[in-house]
Amino acid sequence: MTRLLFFGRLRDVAGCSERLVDLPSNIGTVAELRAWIGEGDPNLGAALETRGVHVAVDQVICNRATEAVRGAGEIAFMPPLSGG
Amino acid sequence: MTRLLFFGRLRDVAGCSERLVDLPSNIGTVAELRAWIGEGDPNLGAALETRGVHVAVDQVICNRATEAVRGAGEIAFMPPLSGG
Amino acid sequence: MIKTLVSLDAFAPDAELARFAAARGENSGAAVSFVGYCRGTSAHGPVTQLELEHYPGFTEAEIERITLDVAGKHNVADVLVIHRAGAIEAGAPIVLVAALSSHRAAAFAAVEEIMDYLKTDAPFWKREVGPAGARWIEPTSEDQCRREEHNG
Amino acid sequence: MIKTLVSLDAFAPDAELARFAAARGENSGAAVSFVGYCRGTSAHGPVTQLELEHYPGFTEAEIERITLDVAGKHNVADVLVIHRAGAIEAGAPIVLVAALSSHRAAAFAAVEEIMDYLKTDAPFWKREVGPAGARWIEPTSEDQCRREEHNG
Repeated sequence: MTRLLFFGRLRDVAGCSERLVDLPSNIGTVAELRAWIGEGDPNLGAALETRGVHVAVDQVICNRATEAVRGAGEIAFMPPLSGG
Repeated sequence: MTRLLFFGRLRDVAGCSERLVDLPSNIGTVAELRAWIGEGDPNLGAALETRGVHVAVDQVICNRATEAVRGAGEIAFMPPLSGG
Repeated sequence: MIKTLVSLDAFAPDAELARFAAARGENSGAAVSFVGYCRGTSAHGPVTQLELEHYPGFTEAEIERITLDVAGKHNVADVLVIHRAGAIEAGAPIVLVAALSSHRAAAFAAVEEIMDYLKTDAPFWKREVGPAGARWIEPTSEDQCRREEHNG
Repeated sequence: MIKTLVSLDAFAPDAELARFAAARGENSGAAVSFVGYCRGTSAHGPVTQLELEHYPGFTEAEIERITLDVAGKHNVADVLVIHRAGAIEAGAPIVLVAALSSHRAAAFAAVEEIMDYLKTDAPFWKREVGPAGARWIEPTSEDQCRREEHNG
């Protein structure tokens, strides 16, 4: 199982801060994960594509859409950081 | 009567922090005052001539040796400021 | 000692600062501190409360990493960072950054750099709540450009 | 409020700072403070005590004048300056400078400039007392040059 985390306004779009999912075996990269989420929830899929949204896989920032998500325990979607 | 004040190492040289004096009527400038003090106390006179010693007449800094001291209530001799 | 903390509870900057300074070494002649408070108004009007969301684990690790970097760069041995998360009332402290050093320039530089980081690049998502409702605050495009330059 | 004070008695920076910050306006989001402590060693060896002589009336007026200048220049409404004079034990606070502002850059700049002034150009005469005796500390010729440039 993989925990998907949504922060800031992405949490509002997702309607929750966290989803527990079983990633299909054909989802290997950040881009594939975003597309898969967008199939089930087009609004959220579009929000995740917004410029400035960062992805962290197991708490490590992954800036390329081709980075691997397979086997991750926790994948976070983060809108632009607002600072404290 | 005029109060002469000595600060920092000038106080050590003067042997006191303050002297109450009656300025002779022929002492009109900072330079004349220093010379007059030096007559009675050559060590102190020399110390007052040291580079960086400032004079304040009634709490106003007087940087020129020709500035007037006549009628002053308080004349302070200050070695270079060390800061806090 | 480097100590960084993200706190969901209110904290008292005075007491924290007193405790931090009390532990100073005898050659730590300079203590610099910054406290940031939640302001009662913003560019968008009155603010009754600020909600700061953080990513537990990740946010703490990022703040600690930056703090260690900055402390090392300026050779400052003692730094304290406390940052609130959660719902913060107007007027309440949001952040405390303090540094002890033998030289004041290093202590000032460390606190200022950590604050620059915390105010713009730390992993928080900020929502202002006012009489007119709540809104997420995202960086301006100016902030965005500056950040990309830094990282570039 | 601008408050400046030369104190012959010991003071508690934490308590003073708490009182100062408690009186902040609702838009004073940034509080910067500096505390300088008497160090236990100097370039000349161990220091047990520092004696800071000041010129009563003159020293206070100079510190107030510079503080008002700096506060005005950076548009900082609230500044607190407390400076010890007299005999100060190693480890005791010598100086506290604090500023409240709506913008942190202004508060940092004000505190740093006031400290630069106090550390080099304020009317104090400093004597270090250690096991080997006492010595007056006068500015180095480097300080002197820098100061003459400023005034020139």
